[in-house]
Amino acid sequence: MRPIKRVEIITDSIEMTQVIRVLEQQGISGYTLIRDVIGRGERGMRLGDEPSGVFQNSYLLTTCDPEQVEALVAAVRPILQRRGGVCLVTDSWWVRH
Amino acid sequence: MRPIKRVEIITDSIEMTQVIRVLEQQGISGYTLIRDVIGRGERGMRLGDEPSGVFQNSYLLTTCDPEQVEALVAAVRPILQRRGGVCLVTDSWWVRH
Amino acid sequence: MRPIKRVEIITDSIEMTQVIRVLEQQGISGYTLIRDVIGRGERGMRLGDEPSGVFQNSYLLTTCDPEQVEALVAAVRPILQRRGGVCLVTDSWWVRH
Amino acid sequence: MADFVVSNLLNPPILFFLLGALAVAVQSDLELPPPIPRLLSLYLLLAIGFKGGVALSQNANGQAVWALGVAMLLSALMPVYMFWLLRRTLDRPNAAALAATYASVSAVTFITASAFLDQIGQRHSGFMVAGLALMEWPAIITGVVLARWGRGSVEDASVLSAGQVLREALFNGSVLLLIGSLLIGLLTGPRSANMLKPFTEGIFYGALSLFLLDMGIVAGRRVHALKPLGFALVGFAVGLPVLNAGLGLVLARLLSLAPGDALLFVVLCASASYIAAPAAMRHAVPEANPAVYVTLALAVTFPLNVTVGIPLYMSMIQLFW
Amino acid sequence: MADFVVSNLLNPPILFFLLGALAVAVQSDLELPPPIPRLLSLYLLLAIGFKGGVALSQNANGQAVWALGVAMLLSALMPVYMFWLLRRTLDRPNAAALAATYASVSAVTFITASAFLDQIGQRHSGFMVAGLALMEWPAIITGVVLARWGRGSVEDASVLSAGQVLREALFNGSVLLLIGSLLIGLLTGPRSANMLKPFTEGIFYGALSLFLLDMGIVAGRRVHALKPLGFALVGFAVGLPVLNAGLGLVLARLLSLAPGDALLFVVLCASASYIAAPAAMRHAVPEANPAVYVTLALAVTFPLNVTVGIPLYMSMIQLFW
Amino acid sequence: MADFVVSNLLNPPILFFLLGALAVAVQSDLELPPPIPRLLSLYLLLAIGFKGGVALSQNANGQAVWALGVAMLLSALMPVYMFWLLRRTLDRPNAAALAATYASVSAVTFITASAFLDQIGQRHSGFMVAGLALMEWPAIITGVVLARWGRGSVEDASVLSAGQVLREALFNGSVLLLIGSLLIGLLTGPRSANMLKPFTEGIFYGALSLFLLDMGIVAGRRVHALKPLGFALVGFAVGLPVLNAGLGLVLARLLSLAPGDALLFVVLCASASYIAAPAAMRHAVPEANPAVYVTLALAVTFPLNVTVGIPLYMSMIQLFW
Ligand SMILES: Nc1ncnc2c1ncn2[C@@H]1O[C@H](COP(=O)(O)O)[C@@H](O)[C@H]1O
Ligand SMILES: Nc1ncnc2c1ncn2[C@@H]1O[C@H](COP(=O)(O)O)[C@@H](O)[C@H]1O
Ligand SMILES: Nc1ncnc2c1ncn2[C@@H]1O[C@H](COP(=O)(O)O)[C@@H](O)[C@H]1O
Ligand code: NA
Ligand code: NA
Ligand code: NA
Repeated sequence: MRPIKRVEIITDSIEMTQVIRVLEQQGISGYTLIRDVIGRGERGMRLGDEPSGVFQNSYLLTTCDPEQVEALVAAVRPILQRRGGVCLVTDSWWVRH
Repeated sequence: MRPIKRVEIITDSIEMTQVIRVLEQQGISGYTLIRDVIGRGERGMRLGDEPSGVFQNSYLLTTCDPEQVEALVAAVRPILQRRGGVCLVTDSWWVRH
Repeated sequence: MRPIKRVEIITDSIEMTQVIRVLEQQGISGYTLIRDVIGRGERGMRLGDEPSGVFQNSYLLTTCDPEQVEALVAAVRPILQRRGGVCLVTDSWWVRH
Repeated sequence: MADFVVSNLLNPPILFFLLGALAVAVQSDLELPPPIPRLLSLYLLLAIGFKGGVALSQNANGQAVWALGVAMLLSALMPVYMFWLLRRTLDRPNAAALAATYASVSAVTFITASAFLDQIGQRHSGFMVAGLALMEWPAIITGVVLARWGRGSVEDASVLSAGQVLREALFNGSVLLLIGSLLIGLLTGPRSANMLKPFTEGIFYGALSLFLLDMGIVAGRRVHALKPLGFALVGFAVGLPVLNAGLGLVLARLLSLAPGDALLFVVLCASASYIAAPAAMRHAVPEANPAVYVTLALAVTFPLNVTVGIPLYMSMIQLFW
Repeated sequence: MADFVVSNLLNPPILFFLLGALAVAVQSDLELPPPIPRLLSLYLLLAIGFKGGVALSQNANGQAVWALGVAMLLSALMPVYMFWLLRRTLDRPNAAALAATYASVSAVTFITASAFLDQIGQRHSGFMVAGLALMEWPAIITGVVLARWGRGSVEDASVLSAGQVLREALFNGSVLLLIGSLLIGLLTGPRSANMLKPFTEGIFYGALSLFLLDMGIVAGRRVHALKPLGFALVGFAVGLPVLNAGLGLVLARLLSLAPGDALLFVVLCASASYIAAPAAMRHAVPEANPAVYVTLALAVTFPLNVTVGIPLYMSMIQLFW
Repeated sequence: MADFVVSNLLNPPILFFLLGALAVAVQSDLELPPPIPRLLSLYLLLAIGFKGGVALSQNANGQAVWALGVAMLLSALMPVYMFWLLRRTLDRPNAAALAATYASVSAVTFITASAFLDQIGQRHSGFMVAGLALMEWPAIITGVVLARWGRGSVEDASVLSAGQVLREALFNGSVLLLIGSLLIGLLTGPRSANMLKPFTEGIFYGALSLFLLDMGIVAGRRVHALKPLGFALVGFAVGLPVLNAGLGLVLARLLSLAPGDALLFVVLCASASYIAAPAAMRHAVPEANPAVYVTLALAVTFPLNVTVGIPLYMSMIQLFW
């Protein structure tokens, strides 16, 4: 097992394309996406129940090397500042395979 | 990045309203909810495939300050004792934005 | 709260039955499963949008005692090697109830 | 009787139910992914409610009002004697929850019985749908009362108040949709019925078939969960519907219901709720174990009623009418 | 007028809308789980587009072309005066987004108006569906222009280029499906229409009822979000549709549209987009707050239009035609 | 031929397929969210199976039995020569998996061909649906045999046993639903068919259109995945169906099938499975790369067959019959 940073980002579904583009610019090409999660935060309830999809969140899970994390976070932060959402970073281990 | 406690709670979907009420009483207003997850635990398989929704689980992710965590856990525990489910607490970092 | 290992496994949906069998062999009987998550990894995009379900991922969350984790990881690794997917292990606390 | 069993079993919806059960038996991966079953179930409630309302708008009569009153009363009282029987094997909350489940009604059993009547060409009137709507919730309230009876006031914040229980029983999604659709059908009448006909009638049997396919899968998956429940409980799941059907038969005869309506009445008595009552019990009687009341209703009583119960009750009616 | 209100309110789809709102009011758990509403919305767009295309293939005429041209121009220009009005209360991006939302159109309001016309037996021609398709996106482009006007060039990578905005407006899923279905109907004509009839016409009102049930729930859930928006904005959400309807009435009269088509034209003007425009604004004008433009369109203007707006506009038409 | 291409392309389902592909090309966000496509696919299998069973219950004859026997044999043998051809470019597991995929059949291509026959007014009999059910799984078994041939016994717990492979092939959800629905139609006959008609026939073309819209999107998304596969493999994906169609033509002629049935037979030969076979191969031949067999079947062979293949095969039949 190798130490790794587990990064999760929750934000607007329509913003995820942009988030993924930023991740790819940071050299990250592995992630898992759960579409259509419900949430509440500073911008209020987001139930995703309304036909335009404007109030819909997605959840993204990715990993990066510990030394990469600063750059990654710096790249993602502006999106969250503009559009809202959260980013959590957790120490974790990657099962080498 | 600011140290934070990442709290995840998995329990009956119909219990989540109660869980969220308890969270709000603890001053927590941000969370993400994934409805309709499948699970297995002490109460057996919960496939959520049955029309009353009685065997359906939901997954909730929230965060709190390290000093808040004791109170939060104490508030959530009785629900889990009564109805089953799990609560995991993990050290994590919040990307300030 | 009791220290515990939080284990998450993301791989092909059709492989999950096998993964769960392996977990049960390790004496683990509690888990949560999110079916039909989107992902990207070494084997490319997996959108789950195609009728055979061959490109569909699932996400599994489970826990184990710290001393169990080596055995668990050893049991899961061959599946991931054969079929792809990831396994992350994180230190966490279990809310006793 | 044998005739009826055959016509019932040669009904596509029933065969799709069996196909679903077979799929589980051969470990096939056949399934209707969520939320498709929920969509089908909402559709069936809307369609049956609306059609019932339209029928009611055309021929409501004194006999109907009587029958509906009896049905409602029955739903409120049936839990009492079932509770008394079940207390021999179960503790208070479980006995109460199971009694409520069996005194409440199963919309899909009702719908399957209507399809059976159509199949054998037996008329039935729309007002029995109102019976479906009216028998669903009184049982729930009685069940909760039975569960709490004699229990001292508790300091538990999660216990529902009387008002909450009533709301739970009356405003459960499926009850509300059924009652709402019934009222909409009643208000708008036959003219609108024509506009909605291809939806509420045309595709009805197909949607029912698809839903029963899923119910077959769901029931099949729960068969193994019967074993830990023990022989006595499974016996109850077989015996109670028959007992309740007998009671229903007697009452239907006394009310002089026409044969088709009598069957629907009997089926309401015999069926066990698998949506509204379990959902309400989970909230209002959390100490009861859903593995008991859901599993018995879904994996024993429902299959029994739709395969042999309906034809059995019909042949009884033919005998005594 | 009162007559029209009653026929409209006795339309099952409208009653299901009210049932949805009621479900929220009584805190019922009734809901259509995702992605059912999305399926229904795609179905409705496909069906209305296809039927419109087939109708267009049969009777396209000069008047229709004129009306469609005016409709498109209107959609492009309406945001300007609404923007001017809204700037009194809102900042630039919010005023622009709200103006675009209200100048764009709501497919379901349009569909409900067609159902109302069918209900009262008033003919309407297929070409107005093309109006629906053509009025949806010009408003979006004008809205973005208004939002960016005078803003210096920015170094922000997330700002959409002009081409992206155009794509956003034209190739939004629902716009593309509507236009595509329209063209398919136009190309394949009445012969194919017969093959698709049970799908595009038979189950149409039923699917509309189910979708409006969901819209009732969605709108009901957002009522409490109106309070923080304040009196002035809610006033706009009531007043703008009426103002736009008035403009539509005058133009429909000048274009000598037949009463049924006139109603559809007026409804297009009066309705506010709740799919394409909000989605595009979220991308193209991220500074605007969706809680403003989505909530007002969904929780005020939509219910108003489908319940009293449509009959009101129709009685105006009866008065002046 | 040109006539047929036009009638086929003016078929709404095909145009919706192209609309889906266009949506991907213009980067629209149009999509049918999961599990809607799965619902549509289950519906199509149920409807086609049931209708086939009913037709079979009315006119099963000796010729049909012969044709079905040949079809089944063909499905079992076709992988062999394709495997031999593919081994030039691919390793053993990939060649076997691809051969099995192309020897198995695509239900939706079959359904599209039936819709085309209806469109041009050419009769076809119900027994070919049995062919669809019978050709789906033998290819899978042969494919697995080819993949494992000569491989020593392995200590790998994840390798399926012979029984598991058979189960995988026969009890795959879509195979089981198709066969089950066929048997239900066969058992219950024309009387029930009438009850289910609005479901199995009325909304059939509409549901097919919606499903093909999704298939257009899914196929379109995979076009870029063809490049890494290389010219030779894409050539196979074009050539194999034509080769198989030729073989099918000869056999259909020898069996003296009527033109409509001949087309369906040829289409079964020419089509590649995109549900059952890939799912089974993923389990049974995990060493094979699904990006090869799924992508070629979905993004090359399927679009080719439904757009130009079907009319091409039909004009061949007109030439030789
Ligand atoms: N503390 C939190 N824990 C988990 N999820 C959160 C938290 N705060 C916000 N979120 C998620 O992030 C989304 C956007 O947050 P916000 O921009 O603060 O409204 C919310 O809708 C939630 O899904
Ligand atoms: N060890 C575990 N790891 C992850 N999820 C669990 C675990 N144990 C239980 N769960 C989840 O919690 C739900 C309720 O657990 P229980 O009350 O133990 O039956 C289960 O259905 C699972 O979804
Ligand atoms: N770094 C990562 N973080 C999160 N999920 C991942 C990561 N890498 C791969 N995955 C998930 O695992 C699946 C299989 O990965 P792979 O076998 O590498 O293609 C992907 O489709 C993703 O859902
Ligand atoms: Na009952
Ligand atoms: Na408008
Ligand atoms: Na083939």
